[in-house]
Amino acid sequence: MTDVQHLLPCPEPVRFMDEAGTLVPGGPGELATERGYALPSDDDLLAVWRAMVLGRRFDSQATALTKQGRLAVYPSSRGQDACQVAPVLTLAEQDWFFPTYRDSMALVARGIDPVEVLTLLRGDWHCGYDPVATRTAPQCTPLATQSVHAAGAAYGMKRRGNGGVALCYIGDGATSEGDFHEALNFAAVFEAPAVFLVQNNGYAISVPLSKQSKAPALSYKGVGYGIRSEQVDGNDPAAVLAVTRAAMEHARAGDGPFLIEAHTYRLEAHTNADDATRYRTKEEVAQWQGRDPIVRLQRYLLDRGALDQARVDEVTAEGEALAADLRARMNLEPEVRPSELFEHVYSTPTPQLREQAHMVAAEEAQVMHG
Amino acid sequence: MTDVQHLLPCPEPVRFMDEAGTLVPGGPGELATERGYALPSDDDLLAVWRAMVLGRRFDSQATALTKQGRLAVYPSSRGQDACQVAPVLTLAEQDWFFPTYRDSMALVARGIDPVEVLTLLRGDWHCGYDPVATRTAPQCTPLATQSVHAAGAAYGMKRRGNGGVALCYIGDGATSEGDFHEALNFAAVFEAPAVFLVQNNGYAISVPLSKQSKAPALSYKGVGYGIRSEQVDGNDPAAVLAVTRAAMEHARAGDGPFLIEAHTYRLEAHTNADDATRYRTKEEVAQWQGRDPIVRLQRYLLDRGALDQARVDEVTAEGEALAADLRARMNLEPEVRPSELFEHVYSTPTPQLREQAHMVAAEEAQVMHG
Amino acid sequence: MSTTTFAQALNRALRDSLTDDPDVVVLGEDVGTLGGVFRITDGLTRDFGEERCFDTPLAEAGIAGFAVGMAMQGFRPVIEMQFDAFGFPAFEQVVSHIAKMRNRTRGRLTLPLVIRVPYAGGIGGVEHHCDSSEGYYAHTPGLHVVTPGTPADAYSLLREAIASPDPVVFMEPKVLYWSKAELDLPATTAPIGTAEVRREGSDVTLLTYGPQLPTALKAAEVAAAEEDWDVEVVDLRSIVPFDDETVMASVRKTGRCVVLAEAQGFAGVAGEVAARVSERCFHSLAAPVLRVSGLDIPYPPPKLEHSHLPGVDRVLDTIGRLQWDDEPDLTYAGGPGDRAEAR
Amino acid sequence: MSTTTFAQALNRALRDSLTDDPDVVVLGEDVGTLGGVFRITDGLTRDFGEERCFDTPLAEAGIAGFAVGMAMQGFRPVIEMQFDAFGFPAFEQVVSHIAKMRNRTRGRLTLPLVIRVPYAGGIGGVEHHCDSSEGYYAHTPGLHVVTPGTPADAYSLLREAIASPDPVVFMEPKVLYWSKAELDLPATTAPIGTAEVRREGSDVTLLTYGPQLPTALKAAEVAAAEEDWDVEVVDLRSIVPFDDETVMASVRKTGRCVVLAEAQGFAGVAGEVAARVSERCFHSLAAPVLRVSGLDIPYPPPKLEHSHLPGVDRVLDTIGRLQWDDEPDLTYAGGPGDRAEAR
Ligand SMILES: Cc1ncc(C[n+]2csc(CCOP(=O)(O)OP(=O)(O)O)c2C)c(N)n1
Ligand SMILES: Cc1ncc(C[n+]2csc(CCOP(=O)(O)OP(=O)(O)O)c2C)c(N)n1
Ligand SMILES: [Mg+2]
Ligand SMILES: [Mg+2]
Repeated sequence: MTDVQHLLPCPEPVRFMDEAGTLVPGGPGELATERGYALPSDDDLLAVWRAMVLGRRFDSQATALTKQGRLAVYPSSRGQDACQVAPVLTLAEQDWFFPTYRDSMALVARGIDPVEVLTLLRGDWHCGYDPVATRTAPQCTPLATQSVHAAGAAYGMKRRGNGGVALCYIGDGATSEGDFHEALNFAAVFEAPAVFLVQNNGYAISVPLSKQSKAPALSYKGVGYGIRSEQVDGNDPAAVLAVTRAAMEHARAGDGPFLIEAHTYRLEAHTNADDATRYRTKEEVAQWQGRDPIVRLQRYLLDRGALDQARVDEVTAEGEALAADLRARMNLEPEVRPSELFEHVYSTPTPQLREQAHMVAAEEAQVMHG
Repeated sequence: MTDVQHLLPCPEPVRFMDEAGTLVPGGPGELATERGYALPSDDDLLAVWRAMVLGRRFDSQATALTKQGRLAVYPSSRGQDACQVAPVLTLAEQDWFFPTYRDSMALVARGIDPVEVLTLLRGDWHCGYDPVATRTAPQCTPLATQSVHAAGAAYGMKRRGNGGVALCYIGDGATSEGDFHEALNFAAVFEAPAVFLVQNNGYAISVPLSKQSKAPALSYKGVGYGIRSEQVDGNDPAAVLAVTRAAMEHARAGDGPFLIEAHTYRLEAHTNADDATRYRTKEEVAQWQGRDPIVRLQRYLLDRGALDQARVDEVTAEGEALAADLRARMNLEPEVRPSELFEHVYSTPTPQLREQAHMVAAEEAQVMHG
Repeated sequence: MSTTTFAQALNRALRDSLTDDPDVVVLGEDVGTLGGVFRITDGLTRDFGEERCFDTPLAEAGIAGFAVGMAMQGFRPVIEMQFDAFGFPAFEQVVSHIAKMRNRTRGRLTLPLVIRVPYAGGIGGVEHHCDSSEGYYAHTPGLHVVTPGTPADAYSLLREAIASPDPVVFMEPKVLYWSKAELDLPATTAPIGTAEVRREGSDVTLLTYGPQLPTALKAAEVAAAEEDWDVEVVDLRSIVPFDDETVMASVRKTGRCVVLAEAQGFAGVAGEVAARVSERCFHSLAAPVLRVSGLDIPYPPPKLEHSHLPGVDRVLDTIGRLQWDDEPDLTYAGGPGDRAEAR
Repeated sequence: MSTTTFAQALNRALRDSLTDDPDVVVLGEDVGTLGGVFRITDGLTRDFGEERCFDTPLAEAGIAGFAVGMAMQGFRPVIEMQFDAFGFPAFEQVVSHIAKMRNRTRGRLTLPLVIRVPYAGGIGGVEHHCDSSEGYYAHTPGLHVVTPGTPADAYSLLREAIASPDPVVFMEPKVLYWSKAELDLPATTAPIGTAEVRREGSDVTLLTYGPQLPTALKAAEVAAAEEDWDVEVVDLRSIVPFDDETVMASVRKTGRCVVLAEAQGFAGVAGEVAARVSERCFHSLAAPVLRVSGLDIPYPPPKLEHSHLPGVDRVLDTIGRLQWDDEPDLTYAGGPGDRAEAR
């Protein structure tokens, strides 16, 4: 007789604190403890809180930059702040991170220069940061494709024996792609140290989860691969941190991959170019505004006395400085060189590319001198 | 709290009779009854038995034809006979069937002319039968791709309101493909009347299931799509029939798709061109030979007095006649026309194809007259 | 006559097809409530109901394969691949099934479906949103590949594609979505398989399609005004089937030919067109057939796309190089020494 | 010297690469215990262990994407797509990532991986087992596309491909797997990016690659014996990069050119080659560049593949049509009336 209970997620999202930042007694909170998730320490939660405050400031600055024409487009993750930053803070030196197009806040939490994060969207190059130096794959646009890379990288790290884990983000919509299935399966078969975190924000652009999947919850997909799974209240920073930490430890210990579904919501439209009023109501948005992860954690920490107004002001100021620096640097027109178009396609340009580079150079010269 | 029990398969494969054709008391047999699967009537089992005997005779004849060079290649399904024929016999007039390259026996059970079944492998054309007239999609070679067609066709039938169900076969290896995932998800989301039957024969060519998946069983994949699932002893014809029938009824009643995993084994190599000794032991094969679905059901029916030797001889003779007819017709060199190459690519050949048809015709004429 | 955008013409074509044929269904990512990210399916769900225009899960192979299954039941699915590069996950379904099902089954199982692909760049889009993928489809026997360049063609060709018994890959140049024409709909233009002379000329034939049609027309104007070259502009409209007759007639008349296409140049449609013209008009040609294509690089970031996209200047330069030298592009390739070094 | 088959040469190349570089790993469907359905990886798991050569789950996008991830960790994966058409599920990974990762990251993240694709037909294979897919890859900037035609090249080019810092699509003509040569390994032939003159000649250049190389050489022999045409046969070996120098030098010498490729002709590699030659050798050409390609149809069933595959006769016919008419293929296309009717 097969027993699969250990692979199934908690029947309700793991949660430590409610929307008012009060610890939930019994119910899911108890379940969480039963399943071995420990309420994180104040210090850890303070770090998460700070990263969320900075992340959100970055995010709102980026949205503002679209209005000034400094960014072609920007997909905000406002509201998903807990998912954006908490898991990233669990990463160790050697771990790799696989973000999607939406996860700019997460990249900032990872310590990547915000200007480099925004290179893609400013349009001066594709990926602005060094993936090898930062152990962070380029933000991935083709949905779910990065999940297979994460499986391979995780297996590669296992082979290298360096103790590294691959943390892969993916959206609820993207779980419908075949690549997600193949990634989970490869990770499981090769017992790869990979953690897949589904940010279930309820929508894929305009398509609601109800048209995306009939699963009891997306986290129930894990059992079909023999992967341990969990679901978590994605707007409870403590729960997200605790579950991700457990998942990372599970993977790091050689127990194979882990799938987490974090229930959350994006408060902004899909991107600045999207009109979210076409597919969701103001009431729905307002309801989720009331579940703000920053407000929640801040209240919890203030209530406990782990945080005071002085520190809040300090971090707020830090956020303003970050935004000001970002604005200043993004307002400089980036230098672009047409000749660079030919430099990275291959390690050595083909004769065909050299001819084309000559052509473009000649045209440039003509424009300059003609 | 989410309860998913109704979506999970039986923790052991559903089974009515053991390898000796004796009804299993308690254990999985009891579980089967609990889950609402009824032991099929003698008449139904006699029909399955006859179709298996004929199917296997067809199968061995096809293998023989490869040795005589009449077929380019043939993938035998010997040993999977119960899976090949029982589900097909549950199909109603309006239902569609989506077979793979291995399911030639199933096509014969469906009533398709064996010569038309073998057209692909003889090499005179691709699909030899009329898919619309037979409500049977062409045998599908690109793995798992047919499963998405089945989902679409099932939804199409639902839209037509004709009560039709799509029955889709797929191998254990093919469940790793992204298309399988997308098919299950589409079928679930559109509540399409589709039954997916995984013939888990333990191997994908040489790759054993243990390298294909770490799932507790492949049938545990269903819950991740909100699809009801079951696993069955694929060499117990009664269990295969009962479970498939229940699944078809579930789908036909508008309760959405159903996933069945049938545990079985192919006794022959992957195809006649394959050398199975490279990846599996004689002992393993011998063990499965002892689980022969035909022997099992025949013994059960003989023991009950539902079958007698006269009927066995009759059906054996029927099989011989089928084989003789197949041999005779396959020994005729099929007529092929190069000009046909251009006739079906588009409803009206493009000017480009007309030019090419002229060229080929001129070449043919040259060969004829020159 | 009223002003109609390319996007509106497409929307109207979908509407009229949905109205005329109850078997037509429109499906894809965000095509329902949202009306598509480019609003091409705007209002269809509202006006025709969820059954006729609906959102699917986010999986392109699934969308294509699901459409195959629906077509097996007599529907005429029109599917949208949200952007060019997002059609690639469906490649196997397109190449191994959609293109081959009719042939495989001797014409018994036909797949009258349309794959709409917003394609190519020029809109400042980031990676994966500006690929020119028509070459992949054109190289796949069994598909029709059609690409309108005007609002009238957008309407007429899409209606014809939906009515076609064969699968049609319908390539929509994103950069033209907002282009306009004075136009009364419904309108019927020349059928799939025919090219159209958009501007008559006598000195050189400029062959183009889709996103580069405006560039071609602009270049012809400038050429007439500044260089006194009389350029004939031919819009292919349909890549498969290909209108050899119109194309060759034009080149035989002018004696010179430039092929203009936005896609990366190597082994794509522009190469085919140039090869065909060179094969078939050899003795009419006063100069080699030259190509102006996108560079053989991944589509560049927005701030560099102008260097990649064929522009009027590049077209004029190329026409100017329709000299009678043997090595027409040495100007740019450098001397032979330089080329040897490149190796 | 010992007799070595093409398949053995490939196996030896894998072995030597595995021996020389501990970062090389071989993965794919059935490449482990079985040694691959064509036995190209025969014995590798036995001799190098499961860690160096291993089976994967059955999912080609997964294989390609997993290889990307491993390459990110410094491995050099060599993946096998079991047959040409089974590479299509991986198309998105190949086009959107493998081809673009280096460029996307300004050269910081390179993917030194090899995609082995047994391709093309002539082996009596059923549907989906004989596709010529090189055109799709060649049209994708960022990939090298290499295809050996001899056992020596099979060895040398595969070793070079595995050692390359860039992704290489390594197209193996299935029909040549059992071809033989007297050969001592290791052997080093000319590098990727160079074409090879396989037979010198003065009347016409026959450009070909991969599965059609034997046809080309045979045709050249027959042409010499029966028609007194002295045919120069050039084996491209590498489609991307393309060796313009060798190719153009040959055509400028002979003044005539036929391009021979097995793939469906429309918008593929043959078109590119013909277009390039026509562009670059215009004034050296005494006749139009003609193509002998596979027909523009889905790969036919075994009993009809001979009508599809370019054969010696079709090549000779085509050389024979290197006349000086303007419409070289009217012989087959019928009169103009007929062509009009085809419309
Ligand atoms: C393969 C692919 N198909 C389509 C798209 C277009 N697209 C971009 S984002 C998006 C929705 C993604 O939804 P989800 O995965 O839930 O992530 P979210 O945007 O909510 O973070 C779509 C359809 C894409 N980027 N890649
Ligand atoms: C997309 C695709 N990849 C690879 C193949 C080659 N291939 C044919 S059968 C097979 C194994 C299939 O195994 P399974 O799904 O278990 O079915 P079985 O052969 O056991 O019936 C493989 C790899 C294929 N046909 N299609
Ligand atoms: Mg989402
Ligand atoms: Mg199997």
